[in-house]
Amino acid sequence: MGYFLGLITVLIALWLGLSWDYSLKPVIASLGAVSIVLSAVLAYRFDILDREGSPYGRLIQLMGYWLWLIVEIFKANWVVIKACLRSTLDINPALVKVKTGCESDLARTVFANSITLTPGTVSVEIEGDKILVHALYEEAAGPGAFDEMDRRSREASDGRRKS
Amino acid sequence: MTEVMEFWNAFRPALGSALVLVGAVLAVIGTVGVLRFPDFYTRLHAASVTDTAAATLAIVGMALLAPSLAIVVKLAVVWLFLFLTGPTSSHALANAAHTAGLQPMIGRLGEDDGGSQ
Amino acid sequence: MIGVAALALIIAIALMLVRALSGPTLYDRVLAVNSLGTKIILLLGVIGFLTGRPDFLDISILYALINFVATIAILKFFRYRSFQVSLTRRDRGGSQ
Amino acid sequence: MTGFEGATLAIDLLNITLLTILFVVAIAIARLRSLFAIVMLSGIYSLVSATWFVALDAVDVAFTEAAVGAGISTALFLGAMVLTSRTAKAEKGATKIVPLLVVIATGAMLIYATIDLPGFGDPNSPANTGVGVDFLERTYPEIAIPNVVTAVLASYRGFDTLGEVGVVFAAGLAVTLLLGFGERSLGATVRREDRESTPNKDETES
Repeated sequence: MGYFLGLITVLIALWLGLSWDYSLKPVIASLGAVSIVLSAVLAYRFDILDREGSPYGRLIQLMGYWLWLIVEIFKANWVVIKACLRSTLDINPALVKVKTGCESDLARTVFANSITLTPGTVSVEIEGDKILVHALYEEAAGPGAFDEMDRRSREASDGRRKS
Repeated sequence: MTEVMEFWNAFRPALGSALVLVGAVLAVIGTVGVLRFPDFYTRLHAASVTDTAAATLAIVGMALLAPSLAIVVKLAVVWLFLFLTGPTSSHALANAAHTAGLQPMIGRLGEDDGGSQ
Repeated sequence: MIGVAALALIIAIALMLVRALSGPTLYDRVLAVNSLGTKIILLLGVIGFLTGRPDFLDISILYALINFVATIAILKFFRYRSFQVSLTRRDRGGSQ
Repeated sequence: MTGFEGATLAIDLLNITLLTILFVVAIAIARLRSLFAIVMLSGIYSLVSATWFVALDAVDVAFTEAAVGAGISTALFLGAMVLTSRTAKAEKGATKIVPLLVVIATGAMLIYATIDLPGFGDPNSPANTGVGVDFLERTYPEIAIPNVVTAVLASYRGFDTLGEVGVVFAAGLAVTLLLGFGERSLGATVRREDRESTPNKDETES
């Protein structure tokens, strides 16, 4: 029920933000209400109203993680931009297996997506708790390179109780 | 306080345009990388420059140029969609290529072949 | 300045088109289409500001969604020949 | 209208570049033989033309083009590709020349027709002096929907639109039935997957 309420709140916020219509004229407001209810009912029928489909309970922690991630993304971007602009091609691609301490699917998804979002590393395949990562520079994906990201994504999406 | 606001309002369009321009230039750089890099997986890295830094800078710049809050909200929604869907499609691409048996080039590359082959 | 940004974006689009035209493997082409989509999303926003009517951002939002769905649909299709199969492995049931 | 200095020049350059890109993509589509590349390029084509429509202020057309052209039709083309082969056969002789002549003749006629058109955004053109002004003035008080095109389509000629939607729905249904996105193809996929785990024929194309 909490997930359902979270989804409804976010849908209402999204509708208001996109239409920017607070006058609540009957025609437009009823169309909005119908679309919100329809989306929520569809989400319920698709059976995706769970911790992953509506992870708004941990919104604040995920936001904090996201801020940290953006800084990391810009640092990694600089490396890739330099690699793009160097006059002679100088890259050192590698395939690395990274072990993650994340246990829930949500935390693993956050971790793998963070790897992909950082330029220079792409998560290629996930098997159990191992993630196959393709990296533009082998040094950038060495042992321990993802430890902090792993820890932070685990704490953001699962809390400290599992660590 | 009012001087700060006045300065900010005078400075805002210039800063916004500059950020949009930087974002666009980063998009060009990422594309150059996509053209130069030797195999599919490395090209994926170059393309993600556009998806992350260029998109963020350009959208922040446009938000600074925006005349009303409604547009800032729409820009934020675009940014959120890009950041939620971008890694998923990159991963799906890499995963599909890897499953189909496309082997990445491993080891130090460069010196001899500089162009996109 | 923002006009220059629009032109830079369209140069990026034109260059990416080269990759879409020449890309040796199928995945290069899909990557080119996806990345081109991101640039066009940005370009649509910039055009909106250039013409002084940034309400056109709705198209950017629409395209951000369509770009994602189309990429996933194409990849799914090339793996399974159907749109109705889940992209995840079937032998490993995810822990809920 | 224009928000920034130099915007008209930038938009002119933008229009020219977008049209050039469209031209290049169209030529490439005509020249390529690999059907998958053609499907990808036609997606790019409709995407770029949607951008061009935005630059021309035709936002609703751009909406339709982005949704239908880049989204649905790419999926439908891919579905149709499964039923046929991967590469197109090369045409020979007369079949190469005749379509080119037809296209050139049609294009010449269209260009000839544009000479009669009023200027872009001309306030004295028939479209802007007749019933259009009336709609622009009356729509918002009567229906309270800010977008005039939406109001006309969904309210003033609502039954017409209903009929169109019915036709489109029937067409979509027919295409789905013909291509068999449903149980049939799913069953075939599952059977095929039992035999071989990964498809390996498709990772490279000519």
